[in-house]
Amino acid sequence: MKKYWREINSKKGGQEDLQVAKVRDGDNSIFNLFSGMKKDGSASRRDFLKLCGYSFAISALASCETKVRKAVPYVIAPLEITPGEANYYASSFVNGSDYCSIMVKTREGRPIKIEGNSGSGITMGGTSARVQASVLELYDTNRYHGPLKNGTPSDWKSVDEEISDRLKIIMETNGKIILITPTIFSPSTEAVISGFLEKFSDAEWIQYDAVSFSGMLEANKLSFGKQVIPDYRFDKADLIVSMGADFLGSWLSPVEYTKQFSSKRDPDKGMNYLIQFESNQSLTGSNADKRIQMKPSHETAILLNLYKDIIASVENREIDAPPSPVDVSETSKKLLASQGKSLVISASNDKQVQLLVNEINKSLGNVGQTILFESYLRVRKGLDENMERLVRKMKNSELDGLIVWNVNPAYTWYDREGFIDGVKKVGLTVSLSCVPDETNRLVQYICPDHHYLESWNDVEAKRFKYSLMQPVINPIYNTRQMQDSLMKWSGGGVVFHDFLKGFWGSSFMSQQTDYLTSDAFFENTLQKGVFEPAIPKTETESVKENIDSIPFDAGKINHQKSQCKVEVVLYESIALGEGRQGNNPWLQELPDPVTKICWDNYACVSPVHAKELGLEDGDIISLRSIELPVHIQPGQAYGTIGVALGYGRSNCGMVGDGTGVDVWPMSSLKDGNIAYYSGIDDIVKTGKKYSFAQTQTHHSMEGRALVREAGLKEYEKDPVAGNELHVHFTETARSLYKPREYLHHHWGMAIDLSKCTGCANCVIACQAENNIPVVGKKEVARVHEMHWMRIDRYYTGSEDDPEVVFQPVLCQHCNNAPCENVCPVAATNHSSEGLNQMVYNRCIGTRYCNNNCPYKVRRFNWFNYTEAGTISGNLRDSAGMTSDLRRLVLNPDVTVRSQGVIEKCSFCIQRIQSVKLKAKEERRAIRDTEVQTACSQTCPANAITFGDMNDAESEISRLINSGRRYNLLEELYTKPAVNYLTKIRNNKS
Amino acid sequence: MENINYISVSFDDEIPLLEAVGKLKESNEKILDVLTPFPVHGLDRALSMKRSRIPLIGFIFGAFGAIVGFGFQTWVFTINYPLVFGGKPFFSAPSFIPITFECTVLFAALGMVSAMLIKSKLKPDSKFIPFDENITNDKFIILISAEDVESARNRIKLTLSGINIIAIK
Amino acid sequence: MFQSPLRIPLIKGRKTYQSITSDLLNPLMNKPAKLWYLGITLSGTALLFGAFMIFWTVWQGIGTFGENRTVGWAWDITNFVWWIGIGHAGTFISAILLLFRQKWRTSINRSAEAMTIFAVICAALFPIIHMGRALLAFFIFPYPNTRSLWVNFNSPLVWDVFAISTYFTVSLVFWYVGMIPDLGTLRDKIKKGFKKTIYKVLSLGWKGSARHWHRHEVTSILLAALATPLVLSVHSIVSMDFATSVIPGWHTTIFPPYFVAGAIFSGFAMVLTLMIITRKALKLEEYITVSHVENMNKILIATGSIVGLAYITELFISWYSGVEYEHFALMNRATGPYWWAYWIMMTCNVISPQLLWIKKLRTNIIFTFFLSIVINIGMWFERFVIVVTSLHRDFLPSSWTMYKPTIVEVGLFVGTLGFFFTAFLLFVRVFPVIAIAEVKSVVKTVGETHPENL
Amino acid sequence: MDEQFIFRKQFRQVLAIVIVVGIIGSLGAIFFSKPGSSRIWASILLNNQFFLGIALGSAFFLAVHRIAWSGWHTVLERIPESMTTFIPVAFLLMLLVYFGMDKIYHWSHSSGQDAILEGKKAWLNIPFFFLRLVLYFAGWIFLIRMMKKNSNLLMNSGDLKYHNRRKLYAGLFLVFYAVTVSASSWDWIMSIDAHWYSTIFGWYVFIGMFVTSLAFIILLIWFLKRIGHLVYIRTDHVHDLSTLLFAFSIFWAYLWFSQYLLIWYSHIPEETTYFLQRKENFRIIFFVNLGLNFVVPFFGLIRLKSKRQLGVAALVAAFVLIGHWIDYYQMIMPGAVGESARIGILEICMTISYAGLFIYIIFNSLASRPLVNKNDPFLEESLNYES
Repeated sequence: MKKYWREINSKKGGQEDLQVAKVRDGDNSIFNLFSGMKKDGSASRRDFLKLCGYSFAISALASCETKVRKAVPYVIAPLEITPGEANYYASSFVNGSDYCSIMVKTREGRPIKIEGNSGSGITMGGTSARVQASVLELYDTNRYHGPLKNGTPSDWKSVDEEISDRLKIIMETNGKIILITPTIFSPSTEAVISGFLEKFSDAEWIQYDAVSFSGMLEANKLSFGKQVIPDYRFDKADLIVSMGADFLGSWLSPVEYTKQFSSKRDPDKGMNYLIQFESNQSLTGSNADKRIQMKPSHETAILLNLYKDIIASVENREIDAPPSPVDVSETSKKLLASQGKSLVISASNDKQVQLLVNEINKSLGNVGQTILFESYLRVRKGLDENMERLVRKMKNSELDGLIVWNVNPAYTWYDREGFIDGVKKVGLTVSLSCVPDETNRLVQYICPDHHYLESWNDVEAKRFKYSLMQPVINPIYNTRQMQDSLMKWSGGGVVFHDFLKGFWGSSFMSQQTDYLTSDAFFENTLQKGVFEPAIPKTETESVKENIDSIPFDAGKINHQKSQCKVEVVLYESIALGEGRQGNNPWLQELPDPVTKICWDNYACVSPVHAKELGLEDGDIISLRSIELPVHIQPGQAYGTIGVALGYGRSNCGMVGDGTGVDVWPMSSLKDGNIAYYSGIDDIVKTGKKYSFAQTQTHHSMEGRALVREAGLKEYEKDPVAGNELHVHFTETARSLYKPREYLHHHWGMAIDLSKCTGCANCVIACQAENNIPVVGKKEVARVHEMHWMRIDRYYTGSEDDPEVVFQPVLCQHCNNAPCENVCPVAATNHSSEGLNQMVYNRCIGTRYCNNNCPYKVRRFNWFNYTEAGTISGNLRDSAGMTSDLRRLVLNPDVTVRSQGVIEKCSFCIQRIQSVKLKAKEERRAIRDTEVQTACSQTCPANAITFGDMNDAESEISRLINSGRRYNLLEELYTKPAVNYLTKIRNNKS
Repeated sequence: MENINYISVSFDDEIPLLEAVGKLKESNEKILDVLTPFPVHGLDRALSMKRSRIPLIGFIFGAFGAIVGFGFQTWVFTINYPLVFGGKPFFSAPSFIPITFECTVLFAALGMVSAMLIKSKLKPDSKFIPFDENITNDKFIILISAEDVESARNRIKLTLSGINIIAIK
Repeated sequence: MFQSPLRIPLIKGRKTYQSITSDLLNPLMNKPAKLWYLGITLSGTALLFGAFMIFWTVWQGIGTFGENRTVGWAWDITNFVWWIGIGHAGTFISAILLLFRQKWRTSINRSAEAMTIFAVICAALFPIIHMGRALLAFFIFPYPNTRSLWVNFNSPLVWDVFAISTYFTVSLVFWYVGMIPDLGTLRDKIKKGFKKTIYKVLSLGWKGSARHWHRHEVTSILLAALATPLVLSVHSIVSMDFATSVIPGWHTTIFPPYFVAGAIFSGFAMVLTLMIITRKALKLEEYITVSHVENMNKILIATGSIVGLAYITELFISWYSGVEYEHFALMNRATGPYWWAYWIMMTCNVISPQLLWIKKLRTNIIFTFFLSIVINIGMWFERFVIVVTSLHRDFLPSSWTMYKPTIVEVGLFVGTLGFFFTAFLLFVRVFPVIAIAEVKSVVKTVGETHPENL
Repeated sequence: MDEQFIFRKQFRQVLAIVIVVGIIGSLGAIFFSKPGSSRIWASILLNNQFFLGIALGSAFFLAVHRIAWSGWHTVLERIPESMTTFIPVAFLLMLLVYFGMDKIYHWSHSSGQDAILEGKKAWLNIPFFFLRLVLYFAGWIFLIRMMKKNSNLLMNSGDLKYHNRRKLYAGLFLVFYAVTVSASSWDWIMSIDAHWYSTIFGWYVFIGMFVTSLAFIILLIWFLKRIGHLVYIRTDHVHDLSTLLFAFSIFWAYLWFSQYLLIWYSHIPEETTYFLQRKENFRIIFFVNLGLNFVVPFFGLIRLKSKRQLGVAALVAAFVLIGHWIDYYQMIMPGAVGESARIGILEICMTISYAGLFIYIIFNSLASRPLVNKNDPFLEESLNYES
């Protein structure tokens, strides 16, 4: 059971007792691990390896401790902190519209790792790569260190005075103030803002989403009478038709959707069917059972045809439709077959498209089944027309004050010149953002917000699903919460923390009955992180009443196709999204799940198209005078070019500035909403060449049985379908000598390839957990990347319409590990629990083990990436990861590896050991799934299972006895502890 | 050699030398030593030299090396610090063979060479004065023990008459 | 000893023991020629360049190499195996030819052994320098330490440590023991001075006693008998660095004997390269004759053909095995992105030595010199092909990648070449390049016109 | 120098009896103990391979000595030369295997289910198998015949051009043999375990052949000397032969170990299956093989004295011969016969009759010419040879 913690600084007597009582004597120290020590205190030799591992950990710990003091002075040692033990605090991740309920792991007062909060009804313990990486941003040296006035450091007092004065003047002269924020889905913040708006009665508040859903919001208002984004229930849909929506990767609430989607990808419990229409080869498209390529401008026509087929069948009514660019008959047939159990979604920001989608869903009876409104999604509320109006006003000098928080229109708005011009005409410009960006460059005052890990807040990402955000560290810099700033300027006397508590007391207390006092309610919610009361009856009925009364005329839909030959399709990359986290080296170095390129964006061109144009990988082309390198992407729709947004930042910090190309100017306003595609007539070859940092350059399995797959039909007939080789090998392979027995635990892992979506969350989780260095673009290009866990992606089938498979590969912890045999200095050997161990301080770096590893999962420290090298002055840290501050993110339980040693996945041995210690302390056996590796814990698809293979009752034992189980390269008889379950594709419905 | 009376007979080729040795042996002269610039084929037989026991020393050292090599590895892997490598048994004998072999050769080689140097009393000696500087060039010398140098010289001259001698001293 | 009339004399000219001594000591007694200074300048420069690259590698890390996640060894181990291969000819000539009583070896064994020792030093550098933490290279020795941790005796790299240090020691001892009588000659030839003292110490008081010669001969022949399997074992163990792995293209059982043949092949090529220069520069044409060259060329044909046979065996069995990885690995060698390396190897090692079947060519010094360099190149590529093309595309296509060397790797290689030639140039100034006593002992049987043999 | 071996009638009769007894014993064993046909055919293959190996090894012995300008061996070269005369007979006996193909080689009757065997079809099919077999023998017989013919011509005429021609054929033979010895061993032995492969296999078999022929030469010299022939073969020659036997027994062990170590180490099932079968079901044979072929010659011949004593050398040679028969046994039987393989009356009797035939043919050939080639340019050197 995890310990759910309250905030650090509150020291009310007695409250600490709520936390699990801890024994503070030696019993609880890590030294207890050396229980093998003899009575007289002399260590037996077998303790050596333990000792070297832990002596490193201890020294890392000690060195970090001094640094921590800078941030959290232990004048009086806080009771809840035991050096060497982690504390977990429930909180919430919010960045723009990204939301996740999380547990923050802290060590000695430093947040070092984010885990998902399994208590959350939304994200259910899952996280995304962006969430995992967000902890690093806390320690970003490029964050604002304090308030700035015209670019020069100032102090809060004078800044506050000046801004208050000027606001007062504006108010007195009836000037106009505008506050721009991203969509705010925090009830208390909404209250703070309305307080602010009340105070400055002429002030206006605009919520601006860089990747806008305003088309959908408007359409929903018309179709459902509610201008909200509904609660999509992928776990209730047997058939999903997605029009370009990358809902497993970046669309709306990917963590939640991945959880729901993968819960329907278990071949033993029935599988859903996903049809994806799209232009780019997205993560979701790569997981689709059927993927149909389309140009974005064809979407309307395709939907009209679908609608026509459905209406014809459901209502017996004929409507006109243009000829369909692709064959939709199968899709409509399937949709009609699963009425009320299907879900049609579209990523388009075109109101007309969304109207059509809504009508289709309505006709199929999906509304109320897979599309719900009682707990609608609150993370996107921005309407593009508001922003458009604002910019017009600014340009006309109608604005006197502009306050921005956490939005970056100077980078993301389609008419950025207009916005920049406009800002210059505004009298008072204030930014409350925490990190530098292109917009902040333009403003007079910067009053930096805390990082979310330093902040108080509450969240209501979905209606009636509340969660709390709490600081887990004292502010590192001289920053102040945005809410405090607003309250200060509007003259309120309270600090936001108190406001929040009061707000919860008054607003939500009544929705629960468990706690009698509002304090107890708040404290307990804080521990759990979430508060999800029952939804009032009145809410559930409201939509159904009025949907049928809304008229719809398909004839009015404009289905004009684009006349341009080529359409550029902008998308959010898995790692960077709209680019908010551009200064995060972990995310920059995360290979894109599909293209496997990191540190860049690029123009994805379909293979046929590339051949026609004579383009090769790495050729630089010019699209409307934006120069981009070409990446030939199998599965890219012919005639489309996919480019990721969020790159080419110019003011976000040393890591993000100048990586990739800024393509936001390619977005445009169409029918009042932003369109994320645009037709172009000409692709200009520049003749220049570019080389990518790509971690996988060969994309075919070469006919090798690496990822084994079968259709659901075949699987249901024979559970070993597609896995016949495994049967053959287990029957024939025998050992030349007595196989080693593992008497106590035998740790193992199972990876379900049917569930894995390839989202790469585990890669970052592993990086964060295990102190894996960032090596920078140049080094990745030299094939020196360090990730312990990688996701192999192979294409099968034709190049133009490939099927995609993902296979997470980490150290396989082979019982007969070829790497162990060849290490000359015994630096890698096998533990009695089946782990392939790596002793860093014994390693001399011959790389023999890596050569002899058939899986190539070992990583070598080619340079001094971590400051732990033996020679000074040779550090290669292109991303500033070794600055004193950034090093606070290091996990003290994991050795920082020095130059010249091999490293690799350890099955998170530090976690295993700590669970063992705990179980020993409590005199009990380890429970199944109690030990979780970083990857298994974080997987939003629940594709990774970790456990003790010796425990017959464990989940892992169940999985390895399944007919789908096989080992990678089992013909080598390495006998890995990592097992894969065959990928079952749904070829049934 | 200072205490022993001897006669030296020198030659400029090994054929008369061998002949002379044969004759001297026949006439029961006591040959102290024969000094040659290169190993003369058949000289050891002519001098009825006993075959050196260096091969035996080599064998003993080699056997010792083999036991040490194999034994040490076995001790380390099974008793002193057993570790699991690649699922192989602790006593992974085939793996021990290469090092055992190398130890055998190393011990045998060093043993034999040391034995040779010790037995021949060859050692670094900056004060060494050779018997004749041309022995290492083109001169062959027989040293014969003689109680009475003068009479022996004549006797030997007689014995070796007809053989191409450079000098008798 | 009786010699068949068919045999061609191996030592030309009218030689007496006296003239042999003076001929062979000539290079040591005179001032070096201009060419020698030019040579030592060139090789010394290369050596310094290499030394800087060593420093750079240790300082900056192995990232200065072009190696990567997938290709963990490349030029470093290629060079290692190449050098250790070259280091095999010396002992082969001294030991195996001694056992087979090939008298022609006496003219070349001394310098070939010297070459062996220098080559082994060059070779031994690479396993150390290729380590990520070269400063901790001593971990590889099983010495008692406070952690009571030994080494992994399963690892072929540990075998390598034993094999190479044994080989180096035994070669050095063999070389030195063989040289003691000649050091005696030098001691007696040099009239006075510091040099004389040095040779006095080094010659261990050698006096040429029949009993000493007997022991010396017995020891030499037994050392030869020991060194013969040692030669085999060293390159076999080096081959096991690869063959014990599971990597297709590395793991193949023919590797031990095939590497030994390859080593002798490359070693002889290097001996030829050096001897052809040496005989010219030191005017030893009468001692190192065309017959020597021809004999060595015959060994080149033999070993080259064995190597060729091994290549073909590997290729055939990779197909025959029916294992897709094996099959792919060999096809990838011949037709993959490194096809050129494979075909350079094939041309230089298998096809070009076949020209030596022609007597005219194998007795042509210029051609032989040229060919010996071709073979040296070919054998370097053989190791490159084995190391790199097997690794760069192994089991999981996701990890496939390419390898490109950097200036640092090239520099290290050039540096060892520099060391090798510097050492050899110094050697010819300090020690007799031909075993004087041994030549004297065979001059009557294999010499052309010894006065006694007329 | 015109010493002639006379193949006396008693010898002929004794050998004939040996052959007949062997045949009768084999037939008896077949009828009474019903050993299963794969055991019979495998025994035939085993003996074919064993005696052919001795003959081929002696051809190699001759060729390599000639091409290396060796002088010492000339006095004894008639012995290996007559041993090669068995090869045509071996050819006929090898053709017999056709009738037992399906009993020995399971690839010859695979049903097409086995993907790996299907992949090898291009090589492992019956017509091509016999085409290769004929090619190997044709090459061997032709080249050996030419060597022998030129030897005879040299003896009769004393013209050195025959010596040179003999050398040329020796070179050609070596090239041809190098390729075919590997290929034939893959065909005849390795393909029994049709899934298994080892690149060193051909060389391993080849060294086995060479060692057996050395052993047989020593035994023949011992025998001929005992009946008063070959007085000019002295201790020095014996010493060299024993040294070769000693050295190549070690070399054989080296190849054995290379193969075993690499397979044991990498531990890949498709390779280890070979040794698994041998270590589990043929445990004694597995170790006896090593003992007879490595331990006995190593310790038996390590001393200089024992190398120079023909009696000791002959004793060791006899053990080595048995050892290599067992080596072939463990190569062939586990795959061809399986667990039911054993060394029974059948195997022993069959080997006896083969041995009788082999010796009969050798003696016949030996008797046809003088025991020494008096015109050999190296004869004088050989007679004066000192080791």
